Amino acid sequence: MDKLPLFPEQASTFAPGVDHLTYFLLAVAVFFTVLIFCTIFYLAIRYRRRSDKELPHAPHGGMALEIVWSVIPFGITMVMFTWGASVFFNESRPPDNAMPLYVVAKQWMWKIEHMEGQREINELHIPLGRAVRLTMASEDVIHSFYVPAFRVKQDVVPGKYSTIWFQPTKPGKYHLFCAEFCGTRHSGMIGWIHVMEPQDYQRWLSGGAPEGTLSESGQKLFTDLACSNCHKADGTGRCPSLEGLFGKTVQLANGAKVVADEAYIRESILHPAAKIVAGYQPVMPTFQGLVTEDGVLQLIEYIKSLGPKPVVGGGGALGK
Amino acid sequence: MANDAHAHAQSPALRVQFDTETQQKDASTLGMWLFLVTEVMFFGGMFLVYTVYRHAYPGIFAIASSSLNVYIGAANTIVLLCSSFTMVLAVRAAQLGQRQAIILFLILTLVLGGVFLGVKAYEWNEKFQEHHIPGSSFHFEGMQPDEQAHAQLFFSLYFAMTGLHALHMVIGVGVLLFLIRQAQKGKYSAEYMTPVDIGGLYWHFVDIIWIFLYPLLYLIDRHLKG
Amino acid sequence: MSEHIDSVRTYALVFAALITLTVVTTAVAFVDLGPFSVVVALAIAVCKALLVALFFMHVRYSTGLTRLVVLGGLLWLLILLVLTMSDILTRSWVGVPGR
Amino acid sequence: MITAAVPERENYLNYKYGIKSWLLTKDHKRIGLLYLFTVTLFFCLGGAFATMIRIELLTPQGNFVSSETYNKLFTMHGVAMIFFFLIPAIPATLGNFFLPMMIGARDLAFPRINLLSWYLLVIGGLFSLFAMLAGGVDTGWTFYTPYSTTYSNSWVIATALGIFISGFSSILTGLNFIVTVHRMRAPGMTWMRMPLFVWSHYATALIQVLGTPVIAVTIILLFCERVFHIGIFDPTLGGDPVLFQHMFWFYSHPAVYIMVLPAMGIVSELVSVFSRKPIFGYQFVAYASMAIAVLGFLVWGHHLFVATESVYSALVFSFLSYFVAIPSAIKVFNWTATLYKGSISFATPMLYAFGFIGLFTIGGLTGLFVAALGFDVHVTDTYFVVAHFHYIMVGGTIMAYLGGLHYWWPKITGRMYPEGWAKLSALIIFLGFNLTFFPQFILGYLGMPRRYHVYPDEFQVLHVLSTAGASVLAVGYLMPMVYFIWSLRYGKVASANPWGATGLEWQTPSPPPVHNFDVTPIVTHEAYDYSTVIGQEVEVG
Repeated sequence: MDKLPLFPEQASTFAPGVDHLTYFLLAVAVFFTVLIFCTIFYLAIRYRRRSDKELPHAPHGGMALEIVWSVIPFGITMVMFTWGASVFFNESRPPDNAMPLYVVAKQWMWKIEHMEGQREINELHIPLGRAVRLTMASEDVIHSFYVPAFRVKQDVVPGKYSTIWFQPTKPGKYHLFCAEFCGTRHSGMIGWIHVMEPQDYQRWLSGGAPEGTLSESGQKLFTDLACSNCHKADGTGRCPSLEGLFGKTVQLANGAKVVADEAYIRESILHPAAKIVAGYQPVMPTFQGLVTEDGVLQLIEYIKSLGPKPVVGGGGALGK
Repeated sequence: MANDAHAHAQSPALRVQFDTETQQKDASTLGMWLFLVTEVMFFGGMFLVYTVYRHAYPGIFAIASSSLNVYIGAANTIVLLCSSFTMVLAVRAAQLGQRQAIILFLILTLVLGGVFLGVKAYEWNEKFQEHHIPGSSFHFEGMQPDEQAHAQLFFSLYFAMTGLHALHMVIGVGVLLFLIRQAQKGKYSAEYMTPVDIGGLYWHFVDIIWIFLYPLLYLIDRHLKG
Repeated sequence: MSEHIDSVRTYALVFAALITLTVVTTAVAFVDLGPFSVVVALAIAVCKALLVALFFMHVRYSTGLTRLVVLGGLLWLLILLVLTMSDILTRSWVGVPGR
Repeated sequence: MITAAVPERENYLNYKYGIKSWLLTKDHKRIGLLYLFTVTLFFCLGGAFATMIRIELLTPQGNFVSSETYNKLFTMHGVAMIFFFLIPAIPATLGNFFLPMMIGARDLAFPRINLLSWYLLVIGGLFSLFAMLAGGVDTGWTFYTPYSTTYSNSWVIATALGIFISGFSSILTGLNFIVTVHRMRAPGMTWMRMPLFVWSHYATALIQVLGTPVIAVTIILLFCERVFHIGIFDPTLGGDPVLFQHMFWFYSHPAVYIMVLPAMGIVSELVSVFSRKPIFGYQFVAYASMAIAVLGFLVWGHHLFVATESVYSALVFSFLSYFVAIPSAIKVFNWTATLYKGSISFATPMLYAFGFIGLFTIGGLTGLFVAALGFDVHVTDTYFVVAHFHYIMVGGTIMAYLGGLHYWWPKITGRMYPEGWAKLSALIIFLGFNLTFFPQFILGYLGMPRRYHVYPDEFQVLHVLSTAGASVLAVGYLMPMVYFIWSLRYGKVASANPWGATGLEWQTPSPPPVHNFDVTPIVTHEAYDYSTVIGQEVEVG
């Protein structure tokens, strides 16, 4: 960490793409800045006022020139738009086999939970070369998960999930910042992303002694909150069975169809009346305030484990 | 130049910065229309919030809005339309310079405006008794706790929009009182009736806001409850 | 603008139309038109607003500038509604929460 | 050097004295001076906060002020500078003073409403000042919910009320300008003969009238949410915090055009007068102002690219954001083309105009950077964006504001400012500004987030450079305050038209009489026809 870095590290599959876009934007900016500055200097010196009486009769209009310097800049901006949009579109859709992780942002710390049960505060250990997808929730105000070295940022808005994904390409330790003002210790809500070789990552994974994977603690919570009284595995209870629910398309009472993703399950836990499954009565009470964001994530992990096992593929650089 | 001196001697109501009567009247009218555009954007923000949350929670908003008394709403709308009618007759009387008619119609408009506010106060009081005022005492029977919050959202928008509209009605009543007093002092004639005209524009605008508030708050998905 | 004065009859006719439209919109609201109930209610409201604006507020024979101001106001309200709803309605179309 | 006491001709300054003559004046010129005094006060206040922020950022650890205080400092810096300096500054001081004179009117259409708008700014200012003294507000000038409505325990309501009231001051000024331009132009002053200063203020007035009411209603909803917790922006009760951001930025992005359009109007005047040549492509520059005002309302979503806005909506807003950049580019190219074959004088106002064009070009081009989606995801909420909007606000608006003040000072006060000192301070401001904000572009791309009280060590060198620049900039801003006041007493007595300009405001004596024109002027020539003014003695720049 030398004393005066002038350019951030490139540590994710996005970084080169964003940096190429930056070089293009920089080139256009430098070109026009130099063009304007030199033109002004030249004209100002060349036509400086020599006597008070002189009255220049110069052309002060030209349709052709006006069209040139509005069409050409417009063309350049359209290139900027399409390039920027393509990089953005790439960043907004995680690959299907990305390793899921859960992040809970609360005033002034990042709580990160691995599938295998590891819990970390302000630290995130991830294997090299594996796409990682973070599903993030906030317990209080708006935060923003920002890793400059990966060129990614996504606000974490309370009341709904937000998703961010990246694939690290260089082992090392990278800054994690909160980029949306969130209160007194906003500048203290920082941490480190540790990108490790896959074997070091496995050793780190087995090293920690979690009290059970995420879905196991989810199952414990599922029974503690007496969800199993209604949601019976064989579907005989008053509520729909949750076997294999995750990822399935659910038919609602009002005829609409919705894919049962994390957001749907979270909403059904906190606002059950919002989407009633066809053929069932809105009897489920709300668990708003009875279960924390971590609890909801654990329940989702447990419900995921009820269904057919999602393809937990090995490593391999799938990214781009 | 000649026209400057001449203009000012013409009528006392002409402000110093204007040259002619029509210039002053056009300026005042344009000024009022621009003010009404700011009011459109002002209420527009409220309509946006209402649209967003009606889209987000259609079911609960339908049930909550059906609990409003639609007959009182309709009656109130008709009262406000009557006040608009009498207001336009007042403006017409001002154009013709009929001093007595101006005062009569302005008073009628004032009374109808008062009736509207009275009915609105009664409606709010009814809501108060039913515990539908947002805040700690809010309770909408037959709803889950999280639905209560969404119902409270509807009623907070209901009170915010009708409250803002009522506030503009109160301002309108103030304007009418001013116009009546000026008319009694014989300030308005066929040549100089701009204040009555722009007072009318303001009153009609407040009426148009209610014309949109009434269906949005009272009528949509009314058939659910029948 | 004061040279053109409408007759009381015109105002009375417009007034009557407004009252009937109010009664109609209230009655129609009780009939289940599904998604169209919103459209019908707003359409009637727009008609009433036009009647008030054109006749009562004399927009019918006012200067082009006044009409431009009225249209401008409505257009800006539309910009606010349409562009904000463009975000609200297309949320999670890409199937990813929060995108 | 005391100038000879020339026989006092009655003008708007000496026709009446006493506090009442100022506090109850209906003269647009006096109200312009009242605004000048008020906005300068708030500029000093905002500048003080900026100085403390820069001192704090000298060291990576937060050891100058606590983090609560730091959060209040950058919030109050934002509120004071934006709502009480940048938005009212040019339209309410120079605009109020010169718009009526430039179109040959005796005053604005509604003088009493003009005075009311000053009182609203002062009352709003007092509310915010009270909030600052009572303990400050720590939500950032953007007041994002749910922090501002549920979690902040600072003076949010008082500050929001202050901004709410000062918003109406802006609405009334805009309304006054539109009606004046439409209804009170002198005979012969067609739209295409109006000075570009008037065109840009007309476009600004449109934004003020159409945009400000939306933030007024947003503040009312914020007030209701914070006091009654009714869930409009509170996610636990079903509200949507992103909806607040939509309504906030619907006004706040066009607000940045309220701040920069008047500055463009000034630069159009300065470039034309000091090249002694009509502006290149008059109608293009005029319609560019209108295009900026209209397109400025379609682009606010680029502030929400990472705020869980939907992907397709982000695409639409990014696409539209590039449309609003084109008129600004047209203006810069037209100003530069005006210099061709001109007779260019390097008087201080022209130096400020050159400064504006240069820095606004950099500011505008970095705007194209942050409009590109992929790039913005990396740099939004970092110092890159801080540098971008300071290049346009400080490098653009304040440079042009100072240029306008110097250009019209002889007309306002009847005295000339000291040319030597003015050029020196212009140079100091230019250098200090670049040293302050260019390092922040690099900081931003490195990933230094905004509003950070503590930062990693590797960013310290760039922060030290930035603070050094800020102190140079502060010196640069103090100098005009000194020599402008000095010039009131000791400045050279100014003639009616020291620059050989063609505007109607220069056809009145300096300082102008109470009703501007003894006789309403008849306009016969085009906007910048210098053949009519040749032969008058001219200040050698």
